[in-house]
Amino acid sequence: MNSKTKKAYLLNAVAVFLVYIVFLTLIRFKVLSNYFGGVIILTCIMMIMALSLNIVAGFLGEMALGHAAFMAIGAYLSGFTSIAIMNAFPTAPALLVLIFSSLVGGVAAGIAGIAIGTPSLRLRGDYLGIVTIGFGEIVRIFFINFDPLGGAQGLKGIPRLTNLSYAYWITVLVVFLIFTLGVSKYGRAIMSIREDEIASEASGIPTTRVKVMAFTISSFFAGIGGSLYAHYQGYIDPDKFQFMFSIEMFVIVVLGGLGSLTGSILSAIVLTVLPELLRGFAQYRLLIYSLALVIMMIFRPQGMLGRTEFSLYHLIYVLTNKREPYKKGSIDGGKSS
Amino acid sequence: MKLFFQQVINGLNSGSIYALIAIGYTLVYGILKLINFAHGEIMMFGAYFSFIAAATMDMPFWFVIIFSMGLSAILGMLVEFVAYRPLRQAPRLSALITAIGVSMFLQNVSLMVFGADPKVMPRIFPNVVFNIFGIEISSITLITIGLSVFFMILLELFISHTKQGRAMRAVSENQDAAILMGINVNRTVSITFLIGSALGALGGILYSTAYTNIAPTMGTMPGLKAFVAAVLGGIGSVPGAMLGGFLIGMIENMSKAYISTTWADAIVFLILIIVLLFKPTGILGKDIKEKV
Amino acid sequence: MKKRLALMLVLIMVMMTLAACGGGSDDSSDQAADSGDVIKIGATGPYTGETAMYGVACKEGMELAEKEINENGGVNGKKIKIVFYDTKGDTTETVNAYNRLRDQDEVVAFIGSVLTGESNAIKDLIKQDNMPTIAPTATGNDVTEGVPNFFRVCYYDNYQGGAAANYASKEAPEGLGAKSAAMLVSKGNTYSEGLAGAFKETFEKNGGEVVIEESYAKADKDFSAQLTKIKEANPDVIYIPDYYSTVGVILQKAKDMGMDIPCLGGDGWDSIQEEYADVAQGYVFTNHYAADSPNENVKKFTENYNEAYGKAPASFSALGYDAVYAMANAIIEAGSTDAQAVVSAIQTMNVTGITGEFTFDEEGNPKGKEVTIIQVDNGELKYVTTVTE
Amino acid sequence: MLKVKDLNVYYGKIHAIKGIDFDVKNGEIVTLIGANGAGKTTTLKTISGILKAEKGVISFDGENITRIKPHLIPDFGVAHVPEGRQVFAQMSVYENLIMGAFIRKDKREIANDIEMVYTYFPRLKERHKQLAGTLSGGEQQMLAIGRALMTKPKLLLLDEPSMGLAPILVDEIFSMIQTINGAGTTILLVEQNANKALRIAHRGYVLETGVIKLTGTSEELMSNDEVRSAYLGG
Amino acid sequence: MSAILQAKDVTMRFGGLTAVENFNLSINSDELVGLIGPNGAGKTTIFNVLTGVYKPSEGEILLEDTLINGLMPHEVVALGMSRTFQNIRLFKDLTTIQNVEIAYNNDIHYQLPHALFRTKKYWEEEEKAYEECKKLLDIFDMGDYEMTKAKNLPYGQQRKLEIARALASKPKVLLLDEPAAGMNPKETSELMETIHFIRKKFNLAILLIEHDMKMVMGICERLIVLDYGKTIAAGTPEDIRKNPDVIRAYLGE
Repeated sequence: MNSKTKKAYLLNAVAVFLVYIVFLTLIRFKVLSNYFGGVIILTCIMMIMALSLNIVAGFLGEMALGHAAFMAIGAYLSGFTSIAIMNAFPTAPALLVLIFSSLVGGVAAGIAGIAIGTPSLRLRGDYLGIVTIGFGEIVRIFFINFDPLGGAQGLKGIPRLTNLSYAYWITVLVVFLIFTLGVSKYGRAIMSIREDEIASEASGIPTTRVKVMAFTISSFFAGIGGSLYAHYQGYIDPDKFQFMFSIEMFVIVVLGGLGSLTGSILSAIVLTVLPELLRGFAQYRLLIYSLALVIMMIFRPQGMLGRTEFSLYHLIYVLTNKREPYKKGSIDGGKSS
Repeated sequence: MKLFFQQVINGLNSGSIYALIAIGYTLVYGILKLINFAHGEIMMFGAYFSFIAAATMDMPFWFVIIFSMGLSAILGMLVEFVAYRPLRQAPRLSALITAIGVSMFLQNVSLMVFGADPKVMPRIFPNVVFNIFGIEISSITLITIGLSVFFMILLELFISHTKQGRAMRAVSENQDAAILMGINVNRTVSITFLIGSALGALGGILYSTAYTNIAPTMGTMPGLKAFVAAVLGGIGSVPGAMLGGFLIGMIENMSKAYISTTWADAIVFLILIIVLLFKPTGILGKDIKEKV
Repeated sequence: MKKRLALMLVLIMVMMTLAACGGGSDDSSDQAADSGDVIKIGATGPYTGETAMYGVACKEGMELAEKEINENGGVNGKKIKIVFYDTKGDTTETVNAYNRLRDQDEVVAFIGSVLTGESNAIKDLIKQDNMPTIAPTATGNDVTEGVPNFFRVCYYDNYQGGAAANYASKEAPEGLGAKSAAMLVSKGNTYSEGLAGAFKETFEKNGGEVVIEESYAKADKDFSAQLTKIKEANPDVIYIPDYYSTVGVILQKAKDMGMDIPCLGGDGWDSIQEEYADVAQGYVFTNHYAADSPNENVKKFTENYNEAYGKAPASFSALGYDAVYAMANAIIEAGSTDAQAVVSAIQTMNVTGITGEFTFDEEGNPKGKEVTIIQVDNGELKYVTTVTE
Repeated sequence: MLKVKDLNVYYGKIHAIKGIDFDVKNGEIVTLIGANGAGKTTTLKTISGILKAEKGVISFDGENITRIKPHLIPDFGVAHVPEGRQVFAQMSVYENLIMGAFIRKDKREIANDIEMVYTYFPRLKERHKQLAGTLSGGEQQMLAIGRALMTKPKLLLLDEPSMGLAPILVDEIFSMIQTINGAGTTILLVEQNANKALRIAHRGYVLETGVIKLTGTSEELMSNDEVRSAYLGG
Repeated sequence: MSAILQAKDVTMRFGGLTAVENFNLSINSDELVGLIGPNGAGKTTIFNVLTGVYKPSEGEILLEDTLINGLMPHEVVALGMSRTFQNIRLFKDLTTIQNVEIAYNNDIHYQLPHALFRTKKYWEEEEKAYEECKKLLDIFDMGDYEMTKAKNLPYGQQRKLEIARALASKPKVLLLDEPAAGMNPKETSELMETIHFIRKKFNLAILLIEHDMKMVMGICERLIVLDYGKTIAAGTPEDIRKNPDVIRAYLGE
């Protein structure tokens, strides 16, 4: 780690911490209401979903339209786990229960990712897209018909363990992990498949294994997102995880820029907050939202950030009129919130 | 046995509607490599147009059909012109997102214009139930199947025997080369949307006639299933879309009749996944191996 | 070309935004200034999306009540103002909307949500905030259970399903005299499954037999497979507990297939007479009230509603209307908008509404509410009788 | 016949063609030679309207065709055989040729012209029912040229017809180009293989990074030292 | 001198079509062998069979006495054989250095947790990989382009980058598929020098497909001529030039 990267890391850590403090103070002193707190939590969850989807959609370059299914698996299993834990040990510390059940949900979603990824990753492009849609629907229909987890009525009584702090820091951790994945030999291997699968294989990358790995990691984090969601809502039902929800996540990723993690973050914020801002417009809300989507795509078809990453370190350098720092790789170690 | 044949008829009925809608997906995909998510909404508008023609203007049924197909065709072309054409050179996924946006937009426009309560499609064909060897077939089923097959044959003739049809094939194969032959790509794309949307509208009319209900969200599910049908048959292939449509209709009805009504959709998707795993480009899709 | 086009789209959007601002007088944000003389009540429901028709019907009833109350001097000298937020039928949206009502709009009471799933999603929050809440139309069995400040004006599914079964079993003319029944249920739909379950239990307790039970998925429009099977089983009555938009399609299909088995439904059938009069001719269903009731209140309500919206009210509208009045009366009785006072007032109040006279039991459900049996007759809904569970 | 004046073309942000002038006279074979990325293909694409000229005039038979839409260019009598052949892979050889005659309405003559293409390239006749995608590279090149001839062009633009072909096939294609030219079609040939191209061409232009460096008759260019060292490997 | 790469009676069929028939090859560890023949003769198919893209219908392929038929391409790479492609296949949207680093991946020794949590090992290994790949680029005079996206490189540089990438996996045998395609004579002669240089520097055996006769004749020690999947001649460039079968099928005149 050279001094520049160190500085960038430190800068980002400070920024992440500052943002947290600012939000916390604003909410503590009632400048921002709990409603905003809820929106922030949801934004965090959508960030996790978008970033995890970006591993498959952006890094690997595959059209994955069944992300809601992995979220559902994570949500249901983690919810079920924490209900069981809370029944057995009513005094168990919230954070521990949340982390444990999130891991259960994440692992379950990851296993589902292996199960669906191994056979279907032989397909490419739109065909993979349609298989993932199919998988998503099958998972949803399964939960409708599976009564031990509430069936169509949904799973009620999940402890509401997700609060702003937990959501924020878990998101920061997930963002960090996905960033570090991107700038490692694993990330490069995944991206090489996106660029040219045949050349990647010919360069010694075991493409099938790497693809399944990417799919699994992506589903794992989706499961974590699902767990946060379940513990925020306290109630989940299969209807939430419809095909359109997967599409919404995909829209976030493409709008942010495929393969750009900071783009996904930005876009998750915009697309979660925008409908809330438009809430006052009553029935015009979705009309404006959909039109905004079309216009944004026409103006910036490559997404808000394209494939580049926003780097705070870089920005400060440019703002202070110094020479641009040396930047290695298209994905930098920088992250921001 | 009687029950089985009854279910076959049911399957053919819904299958022919899926097939009509699937053609629209397949045509557009063939030419622009775009999954036109808004196609289900075009179908929905087709149903509303026919509702307006039949319920408020009291037109004869052939006019209802022409009126609705015509308006929907214009709507389809308009969507292409406004939302897809500016993105012709953009990454394909961006166009896909635009299509999703257009789909949401149209759905909400229809919600505002036509209201949330479902409308009931008046019967534009007389309904008579025929009893053939104990199997009951309603005239609506016969008309649905008949009209679908008629238009599918018409389309096949158009594509293989007319100049414009050949132009469509050429553009879907190689756009650059097609331009060099003097083919107007923009016009060809417009015509593709025209045909696809008109057939989608017909699907909407028949769908709403058979199932009586018209609502702003009615396009979503049949749209998705028709898209599945197009992929199952081999997206880009017109005969594939027809075959896929009938297959999906049949699978759906048979699983409802003999396996489980609530798992029927899951079974449809499962079969799709299995078919794709063994034949990655769909049943009639052409295997194009990437050259190394 | 591209730029010009996009510019055009932007323009359309701006225009729409302006139209929305100008037209949306029922919006909350711009009225925050005069919140001092206004009592704000929150409401959520699906005003867009697949279930929009129920949300909109309920909203219309609520708006009528709001208008009437304000014209008659308001509540405790203040006008009431209902802030509506759309949920698309989505649970996350419901949570957001509820949070926003509580924190941004600072509503003192809440009416909602329209759907059972939505109501379940915010149940914990309602309890935690001790928000005085009346659900107008969420009929799911345990929606209000365990939340002392959560009430509803509609009866719950088991209650209604049981009443339907009792009516089916009773000999004519008090009932249908059915010995065997078929059920056609929307799988994955809490409402439909709840009603069906209760119907089956009571019907079999009464000595009948449910000979065939078919189901369909929520978005299904093609019921030929199921109806073909039911026709084979030939029961005395078919119980179809679902909303009228789906039921109409089922009945139409049944008629097309030449079936003539009588069908029985629940309150979701309300409005069926408008579009499906001929296919539903002669069938009966359980409902919250009868529009042709000689009751003065009901008459007035139907007239006013017709005047305001140019159509007959649906039962969801009546329930929304009752919920608003119940909440307004509770605030009057409490003499303040203090949450606990309002809740106590609701607990002890007598409701005389369009949908019946009742009090609330300890679970927040209406007590002593009768189930009205309605028959579809030549495009009109006719009062038949009332039954209890 | 074809006159290009002060042509400037941008490829995105890259200034690919920086003000070139050249002309092709009736009946000639003119070749544009140059290294990869010199702008040869860009020039051809601009003539056939696929790329837009930022500045400059392209006139054909006295008419200004600079701003004509690409699908209308064949009407003027300009046919373009693109780099990489671009045949319709899922159509038969015969259908490909029919597509070539898309802008024409004279059915009988179309049939005659197909026969004419078959006499130029007998191999195509043998395979007239075969799907074009299954043809070998050389046969596809023949088909691409044959398809372009079906538009009845006065001017044929050929983009790298020898690319990726075995030496023996290259010779065959080049002699066919001479035959076609002999039958009255003017040819603008873009080639990597400068040696072969100059051997059949009347005149040539040397393009280097978007600028015309040299021009002259084939003999002059072949004997030019610069050209010899850079392009003829000599 | 032992053979490093051997193909024994390799036959490749697609459906009914025989693309390659009874192909035999034996390359010594420092040889440079050329593979020529008309289009569609099966040259690239042979490359694909050798590198594991296709599994041969019959015959054996040995890389240093290891039987490699049926191995996946990446396994073949790991055993020491890498290749370039006829139509350049770079990772277009990645930088030049990333292109090389990807092929170097097998020599970067850390596990997923190291990467995710940025341990010391991660930094050391990444640093080492960067240095090595940079060195490789410098050999091709491309060090200045390390941050350029591959798609923005000039054509000739792209060809070179592909070779550099193939070298990053430390092969013992390098297969080059038409490396001079699309180059002018000057560039081609530079490329010839580069090939000579890397061959010495890395001690490689090279198998080359090329149409440019001048280049082939100039640098190859032996040639194999294919036509319709069959080997019609093999020998030194001098012999091949005079071989009547080759002249008829391929060279012409």
